[in-house]
This record gives sequence, C-alpha cells and structure tokens, in this order.
Amino acid sequence: MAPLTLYTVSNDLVSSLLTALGNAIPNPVGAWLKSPDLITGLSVLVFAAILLAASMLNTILLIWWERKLLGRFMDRRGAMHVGYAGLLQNFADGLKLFRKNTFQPREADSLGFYTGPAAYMVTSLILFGILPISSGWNSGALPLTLLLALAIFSFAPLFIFISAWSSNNKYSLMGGMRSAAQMIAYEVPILLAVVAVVIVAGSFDLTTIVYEQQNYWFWGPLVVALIVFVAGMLAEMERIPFDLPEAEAELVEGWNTEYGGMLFAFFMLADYLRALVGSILVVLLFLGGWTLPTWVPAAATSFPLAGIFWFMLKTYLVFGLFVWVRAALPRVRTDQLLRIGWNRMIPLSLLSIFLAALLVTVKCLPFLGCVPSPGS
Amino acid sequence: MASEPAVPFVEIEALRAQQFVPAAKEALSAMIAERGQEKVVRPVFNWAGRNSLFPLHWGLACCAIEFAAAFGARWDAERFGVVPRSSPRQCDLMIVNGTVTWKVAHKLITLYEQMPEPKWVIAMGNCATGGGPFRTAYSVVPGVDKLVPVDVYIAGCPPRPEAMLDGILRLEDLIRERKE
Amino acid sequence: MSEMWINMGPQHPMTHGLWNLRVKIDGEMILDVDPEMGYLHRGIEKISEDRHYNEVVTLMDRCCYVAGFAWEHLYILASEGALHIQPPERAEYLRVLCDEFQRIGSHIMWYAAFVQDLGLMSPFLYGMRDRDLVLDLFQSYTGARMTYEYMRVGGVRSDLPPGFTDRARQVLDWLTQRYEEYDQLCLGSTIFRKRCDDLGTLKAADCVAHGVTGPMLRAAGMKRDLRRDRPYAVYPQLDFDVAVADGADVTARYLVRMEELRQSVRILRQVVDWLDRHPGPVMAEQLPRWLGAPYAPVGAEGYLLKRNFPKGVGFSSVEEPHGEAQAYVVNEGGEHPYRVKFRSPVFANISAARQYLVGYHVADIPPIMGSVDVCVGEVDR
Amino acid sequence: MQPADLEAALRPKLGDRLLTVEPFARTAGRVRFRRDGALDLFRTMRDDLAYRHLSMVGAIDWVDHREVFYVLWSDERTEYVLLSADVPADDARIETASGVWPSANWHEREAWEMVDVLFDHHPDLRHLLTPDGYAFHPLLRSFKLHEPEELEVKTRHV
Repeated sequence: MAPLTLYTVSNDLVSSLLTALGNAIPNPVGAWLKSPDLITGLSVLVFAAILLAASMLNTILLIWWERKLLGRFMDRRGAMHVGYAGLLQNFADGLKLFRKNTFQPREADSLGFYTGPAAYMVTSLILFGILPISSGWNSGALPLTLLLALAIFSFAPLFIFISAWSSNNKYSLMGGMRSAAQMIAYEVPILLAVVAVVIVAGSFDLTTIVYEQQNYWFWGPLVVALIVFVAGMLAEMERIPFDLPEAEAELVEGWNTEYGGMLFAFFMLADYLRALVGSILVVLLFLGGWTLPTWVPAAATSFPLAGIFWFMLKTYLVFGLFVWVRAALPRVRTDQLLRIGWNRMIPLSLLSIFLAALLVTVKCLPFLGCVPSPGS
Repeated sequence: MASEPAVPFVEIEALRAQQFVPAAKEALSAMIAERGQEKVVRPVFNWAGRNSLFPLHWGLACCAIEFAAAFGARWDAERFGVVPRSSPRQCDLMIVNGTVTWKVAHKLITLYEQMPEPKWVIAMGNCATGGGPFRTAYSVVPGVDKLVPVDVYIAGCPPRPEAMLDGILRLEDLIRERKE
Repeated sequence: MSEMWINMGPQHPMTHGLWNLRVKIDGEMILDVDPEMGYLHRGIEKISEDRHYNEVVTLMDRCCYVAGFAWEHLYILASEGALHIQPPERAEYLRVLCDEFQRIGSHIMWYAAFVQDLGLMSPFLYGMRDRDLVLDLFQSYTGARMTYEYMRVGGVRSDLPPGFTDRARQVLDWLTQRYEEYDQLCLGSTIFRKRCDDLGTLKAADCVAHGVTGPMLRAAGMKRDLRRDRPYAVYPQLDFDVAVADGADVTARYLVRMEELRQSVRILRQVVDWLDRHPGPVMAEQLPRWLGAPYAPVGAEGYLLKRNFPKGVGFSSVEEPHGEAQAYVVNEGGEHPYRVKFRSPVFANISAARQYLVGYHVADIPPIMGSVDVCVGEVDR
Repeated sequence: MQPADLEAALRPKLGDRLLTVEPFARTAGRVRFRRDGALDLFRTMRDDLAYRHLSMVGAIDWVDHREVFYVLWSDERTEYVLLSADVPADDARIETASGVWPSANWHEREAWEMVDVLFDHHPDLRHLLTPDGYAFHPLLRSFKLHEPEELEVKTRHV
C-alpha cells in the first residue's frame, strides 16, 4: 500500500468521483472526464483547497491558543464564553469583520490600499504549499524548498510598506518604514543561520533536513543558529519584543491603523499565518520535524497520522514559547532593534556557520553533541 | 464682553451635531434597506457581531479607569470577546467613558464617523449619559446623545466594572433581537 | 521623511487620558513638542463656586480620579483653614490612612499603565489585580471604589467597619510580596534597563525652574516631600523615609515610586496600629449645622450663623501621588466658597514636556510620558 | 521667615511699590505689591530670597478689581510665600513672571483665559484649557452657569 499522503488522498477522491461520473455519461464527455490529465489537475485543486482550509483552521486555532495562553500568563482566563472554552471566538471575530462595512480613507491610494493586504495574505498562504507537514504530506519534492520558503517569507515588508504608504496616515507610514527596516535587518542573520543548518544537513530540501535529524535533532549541536533563527523569526513575525511596526503605545496600530473590516482581518490572519510558518520552520529546521527520537517507543509513532500529530504538537509548543516571550518582555526601540540585528545577530550567525563547519569536520563537539555525516 | 453665558459656542457645536445626526441616520437606513434581504445569514452574523465587540481604546475621565479595570484580571472582559482596539477603523463599539466636553465633541464625532458600520455606542456613566455632576458647567456636553446616537446607557459615577460588562451584555441582547 | 507634525491624541494609546501631544518629528527623532490640554476641562473651579463646602468634595474625587482621597484631603485642609475648623485626631489618622492607601493605588495604576507603554503586557493585569485589593478596602468603609466623598469639613464621614484593620494588614502583607515581583519583571529585564536608563532626563535645576514636583523631582536627587517639609495631618508623628534617586531619568522615577510604595506600606502599618488602639470621634463637634448636613433645611439660626461666619482664606498643600498639589479657598461668608483655585502637580509636570522629550525617539514618548504619570482630570480640572 | 523679616528684606529694593506684608495661613506671609513693581519683586524673591520654585499663579475676580496671586516655595527654608497684586478690572494687566520662573508660563495662560488678566510680554499667550477662539472668561463673577432646566431648552432642538 502506498503511503498515505495528502496528494494521494485528493487524487483518489477525485479519480473515484470522476470515474463514476465518466461511466455514467456517454462517451466523448465521459472519456474526457476519465482522462488522467483532468484527474491530476482537479486533484491538485482539491489538494490546494484542503491545504487552504487546514492552514486557515490552524491559524484560527493558533490565535485561540495565543489568547488563552496570554490569559493564563496574565492571571485571567481569556475568551471563554463563545463556544467551548472560547474556541469559536475567533470565528465570531472573523465573521463579524467579514460583515463590516468596507471603506477606504478619502485620500488613500486605492490600488495599493487593496492590493497590499491581498498580496500579503496570498504570499503568506503560498508558503503552506511548500512546507512538508509529515512524511509525504507535502505538495511536491522541490530540491530547494527551504530557499523558496524564505524567499516568499521575505516578500512581506514590500506589501506592508505598500499598504502603509497608500493608506495616507502618518502612523501607518512610520510603521511601514520601521517594518521595512526591521525585516531587511533580520533577513540576513536568518539566512546565515539557515546556512548553518544546510551545511550540516547537506541539503536545501526541508524533507531531507528533517530526515537528517532522525538521530540527532539540530537544536543541540546548532544552538547558536537556533537562537539567531528564533530571534530573527520574532522580528520577522513582528512579535514582542520586536513588534515595533505595530507598537501600540506610540503608533496606534502601526501600519494597519487605517484598515478595518475584512482588510484588517486579512492582515490579522496573514500575521498569524506567518507566525505559524515561523513556528513550523523552527520545528522543521531544529526540532526534528515530525520525527521523534529513536528511544521513544514505537507505539508513539505508529498510530494513524502520528507524524502530523507530533508535528503540530511541536509547532504549537514553539508558538507557545513565542507567546511566553510576549507576556514577559518589553519592546525594544527602533535603533536598539537595528543595532541588535546588525551588530549582534550577524556575528552570531557567522559563528554558527563556523560551528556548523567544524561539526561537519569533526562530527562531535564537547557540550554541543554530535551530528550524522551528511548524506548518510 | 464677558458677561454672557456660553450659549453661542454651545450652539455652534450643536449645529455641527445637527448636520451629523441626519446624515448618520440616512446612512443607517440605507444600510438597513440593503441588508433587508439577508434573512438566512443574519442570525449567524448577529451571533458573530454580538460575540465579538471591539470597543475603541480611549479614556475620557474617571470611567476610563473602571473601563480599564474591567479588562483587568478580576473581571476580564475578554471572556466575552471584548478586546479594545486603538484604531477606530477596527472597532464596532464606542464606549464613551467619561465627561464629554465641547472641545472634544467634534473629535468624538470624527472618531464615530471613522468607525465602519455596523457600530454601536455605549454611554458609560452619568457624565456621558447626561453631564453628571458637571451638567451645569459651561464646557460640558450634557449627554453624549446630543452628538452621536447611543444604544445603551450605563448608570453610575463611575459604574463598577460589573456594570460595564452588564451594559455590554445588554448591547448583545439588543443585537440579538435586531430586526433591521 | 522630512519634518512633520503628528498629533498624539486626544485618542491615542499613549495619552492615558484626554490630551493631545503635538510632536514635530524628523524620521524617528523628536524636534519639538507642544502639549495641548483642555479636552477634559469641566470647569470644576467654576462649579465649586456654586456648591456647598461639602459638596465640592464630590467634585474633588472626580478632579483626579486615581488619587481622589489626596484631592479631598487637599481641599478639606484649605476649607478648614478658611472656615477655622479643627478636626479630631482620629479623623486625621483616618485621612492619612486614606492618603497612603490612595498613594499605593495610584502608584500601582501608574505601574500598570507605564509598563504597558513599554510593550510589557502582563504587569498591567498584575497591577490592576493588586489595585483592586486596595479598592476593596476603600469600598468597605466608603462604599465606593473610586469616588468616595468620604472626607468632610471637620472630619470624616464615618468610622472604619469592624475587622478593617486586620484586612488592611493582610493586604499590606500581600502587597509587600508583590513589589518584589514588580521589580523582577522590570528591573530584572535587560530590555527595560536598556530602554529606560538615561531616558527623559530632567535635572534638578530644570525641575525647579519648571515647577516640576513629586517623584520626578525626587528622582532628580532632590529630597523634597511635603509630608516632611511642611507636614500636615499627623505626618510628624509617623516614621518614614523620603524616597530619592539620582538618575533623573525614567529608571530613577521608577525606583522612586517603587520605594514610595514600600514607604507607604510602612506608614500604613503604623497608622493601622494607632487606629486599633485609639477609638474616638471622627467628626469635629460644634460644627455649623449647614456644614454638618448640607442638605438639611437651614433655619433662622443657621442663616444667622451663615451670615456671621468669619471670613477667611485657606491655603493648603499636600504631597499627592503625582507631586505637590495646592489649594486656595476664599471664604467670603456663606455656604459657598467664593473662589477655589487648585494647583495640579501634573499640570506643571506636563508644561515642562519640551525639556524632557526633545532629542529622544518617537518610541520614547510613551515611557517618558508614562514616567510622568499623567492624570488629565487634575490638569484640566 | 516672619512677615516682618520679609518686609525688611524687600522694602529697600521696592520702596513704596511694596504695600504690606501680612501673615497668612501656613506660609511665611502674603506680600502685597503694586503691579509696576512686579518684575523687581520677582527677581528679588528668586535671586536674593531663594524662592526658586513658583508653584502657582492664580487670579481672583473681586468684581471691582482683580487680584493676581503667586505662590512661591523655597527649598532652603522649606516654606511658602504668597505674592499678591491688585489690578483694576478695566485694565487688567500685569508683567509676566515667566521670564523669571519658566513654570509661570502655563499658569498665566490659564489665569488669562479664566479671569481675563493680561500678562504683558508673555511668550505664548494662547488658550490652554478652553478651545481656541473661546470668547468668554469663565471664572469672572459675571459669567453665570446654566441652570439645568435652561440647558434643556437650549439643547432640545439638537
């Protein structure tokens, strides 16, 4: 039996449906319905729809997770009256925002005002088509998934800046400027930290990187890279302590000050989509993805969808760490943020590359652990 | 020159409000006419609307402190999905928590206009309801309903956080029964 | 970006009230500021001329809504001076009890708002939680959480309920533990120190020139506290230290307020012990009837008393949580004050905004203004 | 410092522009002066008597005239002193103190808009608490407050 993957599921679904339909309908149309090209095309669409729904559902769950966790950190309960334990709260928020009046400030530039959020949302969604969720549960085995993901991830400041600029608000503009400066400053250390992972794993393919970690997760040997990556991800996701573009205290709501209704919901969703992607990347690169250490009993990994279960559990825990940081740390200032980025993060990431190269050469380092040889 | 009471200024501001209220009513009725057909989805959207009221994050006077206390650990208004947002664009509820003066009146109206429909106003406390202890003062608007349409009034000077939460729940009841 | 003016307010998360800070910025740097006040101007001084002496107390609570007791005390001291009335000693101790608990409540409220301005969210909730305990105490003997109307010309309205002092001691014990937690959350955080050190510096000489008082002045190293320098009520009998710090920056103001919180606990322990041991009247005897009961019908006797009551001018100053507040009450005979004038400490502290804001970043405005502890109610009155 | 000491210290500088020094509750005394001696008095108080802190400037409308009062504080002697000058109601103006104590700036703005006392050479005499262009001075005795019923009539058409 072929391994259960998302694509095979949708392919089976579509092919059985279309075959039944094609048998019922007389030939020229029926044969066309049964043609493998159509089945492939449609199953890709179904696959995309499932992916979209799953990622949206996860994002909304993630918001709930953050609100409940924050509530607990703050000695209160968080949303609890809408649905069981407030699980439906974010659906209510989304529906309400969907119904709100759509408007555009008088002096705003309509092209940028509307394309900004849409593009931000779309680029965040595309990422889910690339990331492997479990063995086989990805869209395709591209050789350079990691690079592609990071490239798409770094589109965001452009769209944020476009929407901030075109909403014709001074606070939005300042937020957009900060966002651009911050994301560019942290793009470099993130990439350098990833290079360390790539050196050890010997591949740009996320699936390969995960399989390389089957014996040793990378967070131990590559702890410096992990620190740089997590800090950079916090900045990329615009979360406290690096949430300057949305710094509520001085910039009202930052670059989305002028956005309301569905456009605001787009921003909100896209923010959390990116947060989800960030957590997933941390899990994939450093925490072994969907794999578990070898000493774990086989029962833990043999039940259906075990890979996805462990993967999502890790993702939510990593995101919980981000929430914890949010509850415990104040915000840094713009110049401090940039100074941390250029003066601290880049040397650290260079150090992590050096350590990674050393690791590959000598296999084991005191206190940091061992790595398997690449391509083993 | 300074011997007359402050009527002219009051009237200027009242005139401003006079122009505003009919326009708001017109917009409201247009919206109602447009949404009259949606019979099936309305309960769902009403459920969503009443369970996710984002109040505008601003503090006018004493009631603002109780407003803040209602978001504190003991009362935790977020339980009901009430999360204050700083930008009026993202709000659907304006809680007027304090004394409204004529100096801030047109800014209040601007903020109200910046909120996208559908939107609601809660007059929190005696000052917002009718001027409170400052009703006779030359600079105080005797009730925010002179400026914007108010849905729920909360009594108290200042109302306790429970009273504010109760006001929000009353507003939720209003939204539930909304026939449009 | 070229230079531009932005309006921070009247609806802005930084303001914590209703005022407008106009800021001229170049990129992220502040070139000039111009505070614009008056959005909450309710004409309290004018309305007071239309009120009985005791009715003005109602307005005082709403004048500064986070430090209502301090302002009641201020006004009562001035009116008692103007009316030549001396309250009993227990009433004075009760007023100090109110004042110091109010200082704790106000400073915790400040802590909650200030740390939130830095982006740290949890302390806001912790602060509100602990402040509610203090408000519960207020509620147990005044019936209100924020607007008390407790002090009267000639004493206080009522005595403490039974068991109050024990509850007060419990709250004080709890608060003493919490202060450690507050310090861990702020001083223990490197980011906090990086952001607040050498921020919003206002040296002692500038403070004096611009009339800045209270924790801001003490943070600049000047040991000035009206409770020590011009004692009122029973402060001479109480043992406490004046909190000072050297930095003149935001961290120093934080340290001063935290130390004041601890000193308030120390004062309150003495006050609570004294109150336990010394029962007695809480209202002066032989008050004019129209003062004791403002709404009672005033007969011929009361009318004569009213007419013939000695005229006078009362001046008082108290160390309010925000700084030095003063009241000037003119009594021209009769049941209404002729003129009431208040000096709000925050009024002076904000008026010096240009001195401590220019040259910093836009992101520094919220912590700096947070460290000033703005209460707009008393600025606009 | 007693009122007599104050008078002894001030009389040589001010001459007959100093009217009286009388005792005043909880302060060192109340110095009454003629308004043409304002600036000299302010400088003397700050430089010679070390009253470096101006706490409050206020004004009172006594219908026939207006009184401007200043509350000063000295850190050296830890005491207050009051200065007070009468200005006629039809020509209510006095020299500003903001050149001597910068803290007078806002207090004088408030006194001007509330009691209509003009402060000469004030750097920035704008409305502070009332809106720009507000034509009234609310703390004058002639400015009457609304009765609630009256207010109802006036705002009903809104």
